Amino acid sequence: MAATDGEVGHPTSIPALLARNARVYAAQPAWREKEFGIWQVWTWAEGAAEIRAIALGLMALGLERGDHVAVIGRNRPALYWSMIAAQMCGAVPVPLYQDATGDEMTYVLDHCGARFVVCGDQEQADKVIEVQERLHHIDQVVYVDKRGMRKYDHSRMNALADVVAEGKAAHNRFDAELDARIAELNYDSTCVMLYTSGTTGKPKGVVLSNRNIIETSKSSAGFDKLRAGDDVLAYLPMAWVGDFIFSVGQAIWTGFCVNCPESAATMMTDLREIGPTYFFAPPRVFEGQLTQVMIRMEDAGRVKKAMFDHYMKVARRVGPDILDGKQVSLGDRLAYWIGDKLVYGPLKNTLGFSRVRVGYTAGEAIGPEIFDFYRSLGINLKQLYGQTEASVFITQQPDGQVRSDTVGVPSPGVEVRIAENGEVFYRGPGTFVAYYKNAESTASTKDAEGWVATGDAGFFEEKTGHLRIIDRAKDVGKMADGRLFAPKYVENKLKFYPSILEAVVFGNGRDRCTAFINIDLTAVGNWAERNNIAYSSYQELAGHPRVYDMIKAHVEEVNRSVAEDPMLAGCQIHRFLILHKELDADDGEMTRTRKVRRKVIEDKFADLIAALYDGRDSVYTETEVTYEDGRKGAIKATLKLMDVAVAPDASRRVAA
Amino acid sequence: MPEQLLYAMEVSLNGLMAGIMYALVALGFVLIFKASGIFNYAQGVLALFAALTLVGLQQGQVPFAHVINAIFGTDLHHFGWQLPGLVAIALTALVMVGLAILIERLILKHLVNQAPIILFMATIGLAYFLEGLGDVMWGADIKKLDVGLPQGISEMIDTFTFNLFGYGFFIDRLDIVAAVVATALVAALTAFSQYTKYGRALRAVADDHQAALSVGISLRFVWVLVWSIAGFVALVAGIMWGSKSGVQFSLSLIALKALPVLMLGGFTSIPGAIVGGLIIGMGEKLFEFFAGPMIGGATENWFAYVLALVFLVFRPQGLFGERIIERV
Amino acid sequence: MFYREAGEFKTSYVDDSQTFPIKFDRMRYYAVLVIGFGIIPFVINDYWANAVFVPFLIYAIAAIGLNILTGYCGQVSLGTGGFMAVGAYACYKLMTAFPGMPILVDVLLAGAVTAGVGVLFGLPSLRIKGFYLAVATLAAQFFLVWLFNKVPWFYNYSASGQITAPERTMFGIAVTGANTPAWAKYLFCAVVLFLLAWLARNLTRGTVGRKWMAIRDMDIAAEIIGVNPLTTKLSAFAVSSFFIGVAGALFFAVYLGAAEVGEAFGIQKSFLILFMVIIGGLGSLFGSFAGAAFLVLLPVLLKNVLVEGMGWPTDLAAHVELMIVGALIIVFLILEPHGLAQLWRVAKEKLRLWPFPH
Amino acid sequence: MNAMNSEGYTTADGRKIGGVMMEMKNITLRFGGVKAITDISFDIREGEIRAIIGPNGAGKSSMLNVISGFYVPQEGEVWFHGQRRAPMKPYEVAQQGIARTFQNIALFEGMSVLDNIMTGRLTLMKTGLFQQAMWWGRAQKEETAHREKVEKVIDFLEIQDIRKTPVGRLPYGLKKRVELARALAAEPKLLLLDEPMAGMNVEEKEDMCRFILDVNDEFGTTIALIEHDMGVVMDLSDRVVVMDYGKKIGDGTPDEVRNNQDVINAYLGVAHD
Repeated sequence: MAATDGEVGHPTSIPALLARNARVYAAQPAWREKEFGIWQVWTWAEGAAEIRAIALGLMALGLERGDHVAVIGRNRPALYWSMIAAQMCGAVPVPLYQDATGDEMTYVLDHCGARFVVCGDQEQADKVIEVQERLHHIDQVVYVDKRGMRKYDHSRMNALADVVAEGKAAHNRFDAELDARIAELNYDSTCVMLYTSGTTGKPKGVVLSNRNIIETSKSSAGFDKLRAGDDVLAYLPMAWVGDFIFSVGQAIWTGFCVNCPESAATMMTDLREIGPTYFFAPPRVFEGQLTQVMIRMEDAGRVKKAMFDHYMKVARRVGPDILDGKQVSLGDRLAYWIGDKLVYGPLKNTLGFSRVRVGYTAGEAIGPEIFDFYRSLGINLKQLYGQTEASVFITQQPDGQVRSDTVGVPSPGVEVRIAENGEVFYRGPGTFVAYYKNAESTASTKDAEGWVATGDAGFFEEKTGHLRIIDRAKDVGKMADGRLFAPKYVENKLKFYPSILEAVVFGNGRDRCTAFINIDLTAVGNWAERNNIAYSSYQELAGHPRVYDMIKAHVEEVNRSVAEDPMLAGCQIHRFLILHKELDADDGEMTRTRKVRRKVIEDKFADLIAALYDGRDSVYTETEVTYEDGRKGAIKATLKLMDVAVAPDASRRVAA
Repeated sequence: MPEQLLYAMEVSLNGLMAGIMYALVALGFVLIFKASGIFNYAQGVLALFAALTLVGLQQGQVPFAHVINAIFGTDLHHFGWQLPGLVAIALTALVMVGLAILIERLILKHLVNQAPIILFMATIGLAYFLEGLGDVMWGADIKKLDVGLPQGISEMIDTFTFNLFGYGFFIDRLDIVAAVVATALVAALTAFSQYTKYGRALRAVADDHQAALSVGISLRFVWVLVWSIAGFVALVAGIMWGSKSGVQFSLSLIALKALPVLMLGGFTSIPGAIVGGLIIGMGEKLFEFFAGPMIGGATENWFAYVLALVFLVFRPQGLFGERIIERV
Repeated sequence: MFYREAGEFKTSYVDDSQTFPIKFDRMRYYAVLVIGFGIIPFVINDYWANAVFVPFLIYAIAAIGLNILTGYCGQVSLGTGGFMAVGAYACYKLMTAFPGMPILVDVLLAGAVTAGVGVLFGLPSLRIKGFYLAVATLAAQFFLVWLFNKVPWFYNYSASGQITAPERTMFGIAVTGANTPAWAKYLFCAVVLFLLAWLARNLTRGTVGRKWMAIRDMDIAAEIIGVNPLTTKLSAFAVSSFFIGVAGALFFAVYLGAAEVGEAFGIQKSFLILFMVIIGGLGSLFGSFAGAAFLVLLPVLLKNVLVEGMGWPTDLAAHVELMIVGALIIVFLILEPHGLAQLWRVAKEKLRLWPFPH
Repeated sequence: MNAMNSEGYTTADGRKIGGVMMEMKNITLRFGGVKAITDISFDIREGEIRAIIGPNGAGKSSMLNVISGFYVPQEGEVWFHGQRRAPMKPYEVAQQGIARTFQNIALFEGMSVLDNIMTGRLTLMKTGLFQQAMWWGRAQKEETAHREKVEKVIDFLEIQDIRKTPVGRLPYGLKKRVELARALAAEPKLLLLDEPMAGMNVEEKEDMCRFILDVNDEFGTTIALIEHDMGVVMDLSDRVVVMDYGKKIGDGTPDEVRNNQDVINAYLGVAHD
């Protein structure tokens, strides 16, 4: 029997927590959205009222227990409210990626059998209506932004505002029923269903219970001492588990405020205005910002540039230690203090990080330079390791023990073990209930004792007890001579160079490793400008001999560092080529969260891979691409292939 | 014949003379305005500066004597030579041309395509600068200017009118000369702008800068040209007023008096400037003559402006100015 | 460099449209107020009051006035001196006619009278534009000066033709007349300036200000979108003249004590104020302050350097000053038509973007 | 076209068009000796999009200026909402609820985008000089109230990110959009657009088209526009007036006009720039 409030000592469902906040934090800001030029604010009390109204409205539209309510759109309070309102009605909210293509959306809507869809604006509504022609179980569409919707057939479609109005009007009819449904919710009733953009195959619907979300939020909030009054910026896809934990779970547990930007275009200004105290971003965001900083500083006057460089050196030397409260000489502290007045402070301010108390990055490994840059400014940026099935948190880094190459210690309440083959297993209160309508993959992922296979390979460092992730377990293979093959490990090292956007390493079952490289147009473009290298297209730039030389240098450095680790020394890259197109989710080469789909790439570029191994020094290829508007086309190119020096292999010498 | 009328006739004659002087200064404005759309507030100061320079050269003063003395404690004042009037005038004319070139180089060139009002204010700045410069170069004391123009009452007219009406008109010979010179100058300038190549260029520029440029007329040259001419006109005006009432700051105020003339005549019309000048000249003298005594006199200070103001309200573009058609 | 704006977000239009939206600026503003009202009055002496502060405060008022007309509404006026004279004489007549009336009321009424006169001379602005109007305003300048010169009623038939401010007190302290303490002069003007600056800000930030600026930027378009040119221009003339009138009243009653219209309020005064507005920055209240400060301090500075420092004769120094002022006007118009205010704005932007160049 | 009667008609895409809002009766306009417009009559109906087209110098802009009261025709009558319009000043016309944009942008360069759009509401703002001077209280309330309305327009035209930018710094296309915003802010009954797409690139044109249609759709605003781009006109408008040399040579639905012989002749050899 499911635990109730009494037994765990706190509310056991999101709606219950909401009710608590409406009492305890009644007048404190709960949601803010930049709209019409100012930040519209809703206190917990106001928000709760809105949400209840929505719930009543949805019931008036006939939302039943167990129905699935798909939610599509950019981060907006109204959409978060709709999710909670759906829970109140005993239904299951299913947030979707707003940039999903028609097919992807069709699949998910079909799989979860959504009866209601709440969408942000006309653009989303159009997609849904298109899907509706094929899927007949969608019987109500609700939209937030009325813009351009007047002409639509409204027989099975409503504006959220109207739904709310109707709900308020009809509250006498539904109050009792609604309260009953809220009361039914317990620790084990479903809180949300999130679709994993599986790196392979179709997305799976991960069912998360109130227990999962609340327990995780509780422990992780405690871990970082999050509190009411903190501010978080909600700008990551609502369909991503992280956003749900930060913007719903933790927010509602601790009562801090969720801020939604006005539009994608104004995201950076909005970030700066809000100045969040708790901030999450995937490595690429930090990377992008760092690149921006460096580019903008390029045009600074000589004196200023010199000052900047000098104090950044100081920061790199002592910043992280000061942040970790380690011993730092008085002189250094003074220098850092001055630097803070002249550079770090203003810089953090312009980036919008002045107030960040806790910052997290995850999803991908982050480059040491990038990571240290932010920490040296005095921003408490940390790493965590997690996945949807765990309601995010598996391991995370405690304050004062932060490093760029580990992902920290097991999160409170989570057990982690490493299997013989190096795969990481975990179990804990956050562990998901099941995959929706997919018993066998549930079984294959989660065993009887509740251990879940992450699919990642890694190991605990003896001295620190921190977990280090090498790669996807299934990608960790054996090379022809039986040595360990961990492509991701090498790829990450490569991607740490700003000029390299993506890298794909091959070598499983082969005698040596080779790689595809994707250059970063912004970074390399600027580099080209500074070295006045003319280019007319991405393709031309990618093929430029001097670009090749630069990349070659990077690859050789990586080889050296890889060689240091005897376990992985076999993964040094002997040969590489620079791809003529960016790997793209629209072409299915990456997931929406921008993880490379190895399988797809291996098939699609088989000819190139072959070329990497048959010693040719150039190869002609044609590739199909999908444009933003969905049309398909083909690009032709002749790519150079380049050999790289490899460092002497430690393990070999041992063997010899 | 009633006395009043005779006085009135004398007054209006004097008025005409003064009016011609106004017209002379106004002419400088019109030229520059036509060619560059600049309303040159500094015109009057140009006259002052010209007069100062003329005196200075003629009497062989040491330029910047005061400053030099102030800095090095020396006691320079004169080189000790005297130049004949015409030579001095010629030299001064050259100085004015040089000044015109400098103004184009240092100011106008940098203010092309600026709003007229900005240029107007720039010329106010220029006026201040030149006034200061003039004083610093030649000293601020009131100077007597004599390039041998006839002075004093004209007996001829006096006796003539006496025989005619039994009352002798008092007309200053200088005024007569001024009138003659001014008339000649006006005629010359009109001829210049009508019949010479540069004159046409000047008008072309006035009508349409772009077009003028496209037919290969150098805007900068035209500007230097008009400013030189304006400088020369200023010189003449300076001589007249200077010889009349001495070279002093008040001379620069005749410029202000020329403004209402322009508003009457229209900023773009040479004949307008002349007619306007005459109207103002006569008008203010007559008004003073009739109304002055009743309301405390010295009405010349403002009559011209109020007249122009009232006039403008009814005909904003002036007597001869082109009509302004507003477009969206 | 000093700005820390992250986390400063606006949740209401009132906050968003406040005068100093950035906290740092607000702080600086309060600091200025504290110094201006809390410290200077206690340390000020006669020299500083008469040479620098009082003229600065009064000219600032006049400059704001002219800036409203010229900088915001785009109507150039060369009649400032004349309007200041109106203020001065109106104030004088009021002070002498109603000895019992509080001086502050005298001053404000003087402003009101001037506003009336301003409207009168503003009427032609409907028909004539640009420097036609500028020249027309000269009519006001000369006529008014002449008027106060020639009509004895204005100077109460005093033999000298001068007007002399009788002593008037506020809270028992003399603010006009011979034995006025320096700090009282300063504080009185400072308070008036503060109030008027506040009014000016209110007017320029809202409906009225937008009408003015619309007329300034493109009068035809303005009329077509519904701005009544007559009332708009006249309101600008009225408000502007009110400010200038108050400035004139203070200039006479508090600063000079006795005045002769010709030299106190001649055409030169008109240009002085105009220059303050240009150098300070057209269409900027801050500019009015900056310009006034600049042109008040410049002569003091030159005097100290040239006369005291290098022992030049005073008149020579004065002429050099003319040259410098003239040159400065031109330089500003060429390099920075928006004056000191713009320079300030640019500097501020740089500081906000620090360490980035742009 | 469906039966035209005083009750109006229904357009191809099913929009209801109301009765006559504005009627021009035998308008003739002269500049000195030159006739810009000769005896032209046509009407504009509630909620429709009416286009005036014609070769360069056909007198289109003059006609728009007559409607907006900037030019007063020597002959003919202008009827608005069933009343003959006495000769009045342009700003009075604006107060009657007629807003417009200009062929060569007429924004107030010295102000921010926001202030420019706020000027659009000047006709609706009522506080007097003294309340303004006091600010606190009515003036501030009014300011806020109108700011809210303006922000809706900003949101509608998707120019949030340039809200505080001085218009001087904006690219051409955006300026056009800001000008439209300013006109919209006035909540006009009749909106006049003088070549809204002149000098725009393709996608800017597409955006502008979308906005014009949305305006008509969302607010039911009646729109009269001049445009060179025939394609655009035909897509946008419900009815088209064709002018040539100051005379009206055609009037009707796009199709009717397209097949009108005079129109074809007039446009022969005329580049539709």
